[in-house]
Amino acid sequence: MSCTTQHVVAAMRSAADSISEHRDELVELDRAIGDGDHGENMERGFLAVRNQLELTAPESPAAALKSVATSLISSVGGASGPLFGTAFLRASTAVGEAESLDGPAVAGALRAALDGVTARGKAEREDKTMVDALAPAAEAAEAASATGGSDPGAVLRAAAEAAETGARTTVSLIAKKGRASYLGDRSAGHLDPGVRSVVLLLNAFADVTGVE
Amino acid sequence: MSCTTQHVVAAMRSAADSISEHRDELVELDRAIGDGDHGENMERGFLAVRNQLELTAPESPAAALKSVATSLISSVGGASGPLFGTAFLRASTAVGEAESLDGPAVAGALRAALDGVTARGKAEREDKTMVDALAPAAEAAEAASATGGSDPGAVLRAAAEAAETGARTTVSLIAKKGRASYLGDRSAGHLDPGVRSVVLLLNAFADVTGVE
Amino acid sequence: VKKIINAPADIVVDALRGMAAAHPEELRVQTDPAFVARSDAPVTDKVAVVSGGGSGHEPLHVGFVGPGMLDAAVPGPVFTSPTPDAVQAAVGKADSGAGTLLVVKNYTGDVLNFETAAELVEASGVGTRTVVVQDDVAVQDSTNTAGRRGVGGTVLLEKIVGAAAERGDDLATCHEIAERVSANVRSMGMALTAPTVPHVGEPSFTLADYEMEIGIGIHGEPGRERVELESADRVVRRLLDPVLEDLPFREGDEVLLFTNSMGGTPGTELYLAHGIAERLLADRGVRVTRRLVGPYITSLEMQGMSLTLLKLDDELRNLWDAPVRTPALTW
Amino acid sequence: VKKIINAPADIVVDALRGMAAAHPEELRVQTDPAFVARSDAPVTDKVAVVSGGGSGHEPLHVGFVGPGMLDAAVPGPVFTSPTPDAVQAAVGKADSGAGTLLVVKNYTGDVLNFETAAELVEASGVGTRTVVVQDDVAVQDSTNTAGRRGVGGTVLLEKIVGAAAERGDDLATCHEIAERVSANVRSMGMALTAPTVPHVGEPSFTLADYEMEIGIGIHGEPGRERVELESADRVVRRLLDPVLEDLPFREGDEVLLFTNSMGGTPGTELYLAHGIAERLLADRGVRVTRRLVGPYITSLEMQGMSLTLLKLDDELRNLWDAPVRTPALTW
Ligand SMILES: Nc1ncnc2c1ncn2[C@@H]1O[C@H](COP(=O)(O)OP(=O)(O)O)[C@@H](O)[C@H]1O
Ligand SMILES: Nc1ncnc2c1ncn2[C@@H]1O[C@H](COP(=O)(O)OP(=O)(O)O)[C@@H](O)[C@H]1O
Ligand SMILES: [Mg+2]
Ligand SMILES: [Mg+2]
Ligand SMILES: [Mg+2]
Ligand SMILES: [Mg+2]
Repeated sequence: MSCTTQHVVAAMRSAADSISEHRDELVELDRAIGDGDHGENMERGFLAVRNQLELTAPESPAAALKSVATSLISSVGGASGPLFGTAFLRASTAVGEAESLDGPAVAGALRAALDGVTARGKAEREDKTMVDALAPAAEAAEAASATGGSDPGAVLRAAAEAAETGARTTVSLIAKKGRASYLGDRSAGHLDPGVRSVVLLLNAFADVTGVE
Repeated sequence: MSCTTQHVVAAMRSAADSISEHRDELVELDRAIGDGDHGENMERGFLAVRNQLELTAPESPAAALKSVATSLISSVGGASGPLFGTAFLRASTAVGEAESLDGPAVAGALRAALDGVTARGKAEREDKTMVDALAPAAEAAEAASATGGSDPGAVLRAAAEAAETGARTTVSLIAKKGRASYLGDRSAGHLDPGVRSVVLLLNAFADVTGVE
Repeated sequence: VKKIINAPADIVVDALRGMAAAHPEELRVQTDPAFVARSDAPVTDKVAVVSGGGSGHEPLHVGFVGPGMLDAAVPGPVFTSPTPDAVQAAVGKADSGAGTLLVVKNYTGDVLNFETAAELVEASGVGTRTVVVQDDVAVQDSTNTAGRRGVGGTVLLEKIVGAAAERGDDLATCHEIAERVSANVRSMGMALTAPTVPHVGEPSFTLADYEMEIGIGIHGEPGRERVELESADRVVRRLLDPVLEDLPFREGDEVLLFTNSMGGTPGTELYLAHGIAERLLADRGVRVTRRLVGPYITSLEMQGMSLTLLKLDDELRNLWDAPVRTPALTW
Repeated sequence: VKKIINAPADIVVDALRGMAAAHPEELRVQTDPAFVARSDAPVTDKVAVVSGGGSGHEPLHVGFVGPGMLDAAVPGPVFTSPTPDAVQAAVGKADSGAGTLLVVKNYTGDVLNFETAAELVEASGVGTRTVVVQDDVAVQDSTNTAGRRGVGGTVLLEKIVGAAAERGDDLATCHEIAERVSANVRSMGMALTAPTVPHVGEPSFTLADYEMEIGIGIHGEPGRERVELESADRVVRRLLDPVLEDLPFREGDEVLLFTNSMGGTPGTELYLAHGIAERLLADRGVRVTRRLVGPYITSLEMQGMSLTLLKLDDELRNLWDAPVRTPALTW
């Protein structure tokens, strides 16, 4: 399988659909331990992503990822906007000039995305943030591509599954970053909204890249 | 039976007790078609009445009634303060120098009270105000004292009963005066709070004057 | 009851103490009987403008005491007109010998208590005039009701006549100006939720999630009708159209538009509604030259709004623009 | 949902239109990207003071735009930090060449978006400094959280540094003054009811009739603890004591006391609470020389209050006293 510019664009459209479908769920998660806007923010952001990708058909995976980044940065706002924006921006840089992304390239993009998020947001694992899905995802992607997997679809699938597992572990955590951290131990027992978004995105990417 | 200064003072104490007992009922009646303060206003007022009567032991029925009037005027506020205040003030003037009130004197006092209320408030019968209890009361008092009833207790009893009957007729009325009139036909189906106060007062007076 | 209070019976005195502490140089606060006066009252040779009414509508009236507006304000218990002795005390502090204009909102209690107060005050040698504010168009039939309520127009009247007094107009002139404002101002309000009176402990009426009350007053009584929630566009029209038709305000008229929060409605919604009203007025060729937006005459925590239109002329506009320095309005 | 709005997605733009209509001479309002600037911006040779954040806290920040306070304010969607491009546009309108001070409330989103905006703006040749407001003492552990929230202190800081900029202080000095305010201001808030975010449609959290939330922020998130309703005397102590202990404020200190309504709490309750706070401070020998009482940094229709104390020195007091002319604060 390959992951060309078209696949990246299709993955983003699929992500936008998934985010919209789950908008209310994301709002509700954020209402419990935040301020209730995460679903609204992400839906607005991915609507902008979809529109911009149609308007200016990107000519490479890097261009597509950069388009996603700038759309998110200028439309999401809140904490998730800059963080997801940086994630896609770093991913864009990491994939360089490649016209098609293989397994290692995808793993490299996820690692770069994670590095961007932790560089800006300073969160560590178990702080109960999107890092708790993104870090396992990056690691699983690297492991999958190392063990001879140059199939981007398989790497993304491994990443998505690791993200799901990571997300579930956050439920019992006490938040140490982000708005939920103001709640102290009252944040325990709830799924972090940003973590859920990462899972939705990775699943959408994996679904699209998994088919030819 | 007689109605001396002591009886008047006792009647006012009894009225104060009754108003306090029925404070919540008066508040609730006023909440439905007004602003919810009538019970609070009357309780505050009759507390002041009681205190003032103890402080300055009046020397005549007129003095006692005047004390009640000034206490109410300076502590009740709202619409009911000036109106009940004027009622007692006019009653005070009407009973003159008498040291003991007979039936006709009581009837005269009620008539004067009514005249004061209608002069200031300009309400007529069936406007759904205290007048709808006070007017029948005055008429019944006059009828009772005319037919050879110089017994103040009997006259007050007749007045109280007529007030009760008059009060019941207000339930279906649409208010044309007072705060309830802003509601238009939505005021129908509710008992007017001021009318209820008149009934409580007259009943208290009748109870006290009915015993020796 | 969900309020930041101690004993309900002490609310007014407790709040007055807070006002006194917050404005120690500007206000003279008395608690028994209760009134708030400008610290420099009586102001020599100036007509005193005095108002009052039940508490619960803050900043009306106590928040409007100061140069350019009220010389004194008399707060009764929550939603209850103050008694004549309190008004008399306030006038005693405020009157300089030039006479006192009493601004009275048209409610039976306010009218009767201020009437008696005026008699007492006149008997003691102070000249008075009274203006009764009755700008609420929600009460349509004046003959078979207690008459139109005094609502948002009260704020505008107090500012304008306060400026007239401040510039030295005599009592008759101040009264004339007050009557002119009263004759040219109209209002209408609506509510999303009812207030809760502290000593009552429950809401004054109950609206479902999908309902709103049109034609409310400021004392928590129900309005003229209960209807389903509508968009802001429609809500504003429900308030503006009756106001426009009543005076009537005509194309080419110059107006002050006052968009008021009933207490619990946030600034975003208020400005949003104000914008709609401005657009509708522009559509009708009614020229808005002055505005006031905010919570100025409230009903405890009621969520809702009211619109007030005052037809302006040059003099009224200038009086509106004149300096004012009070807790709630300063420019 | 019980609000006076049209479509939830249009709230900010609709409210901005209303602000533009209400203050046509004083403000320049842009809707895409959204920001509000003083109509005379950029002001020659003056440092520009620019802030912003999610909507829903009005009048913060858009209501504080004008001479003596903010040159521009950037409103994001309700409770959502604005994006860097909007901040950049606002700075573009406000900066005169003398540099721009960005006032940022300490929330992850606000910090990150303004950080990016500062980079963009610097890259285009505008000198910037950033001050982060983090006055909320409810968040006790800075290490294991996103840090202390920027709440009531933001209002005081914007006024004071706005005055410094207005009198001609350069960027470094303005920044210094801002940091001094930030270092000397502390706040704490509580809520009786939660707000309802328009696009969510239900309250952000639910309190029973007998419960209150202590240590809330301004975005409708739950606080540190939920306790039974108490008297105002006790509520004020729950807010004041942690604030006093934190700086700490000591006997003999001079302070500005800011008693803030979270949006839905009426004036009577606010002044009542303010009076209690003044009395408690007097008991402790802390001298209150300046006050601010009202709804200045809100959370939609939330019923509740916050207390803010700023330790004053002569310079800060003078800057507080300096003239200001904005929709929400004028003197
Ligand atoms: N410092 C951080 N590092 C990584 N992720 C973070 C950080 N702070 C917040 N987040 C993520 O952002 C999400 C909240 O996003 P959102 O609700 O859109 O923004 P806001 O908190 O400003 O309202 C959280 O669920 C969390 O996953
Ligand atoms: N014009 C009037 N004439 C006679 N009684 C009146 C008039 N207006 C009001 N009332 C009486 O006053 C009562 C309300 O009193 P209260 O609630 O204490 O005052 P307010 O209406 O000012 O809140 C009504 O129930 C009615 O009986
Ligand atoms: Mg959020
Ligand atoms: Mg009443
Ligand atoms: Mg009343
Ligand atoms: Mg947010």
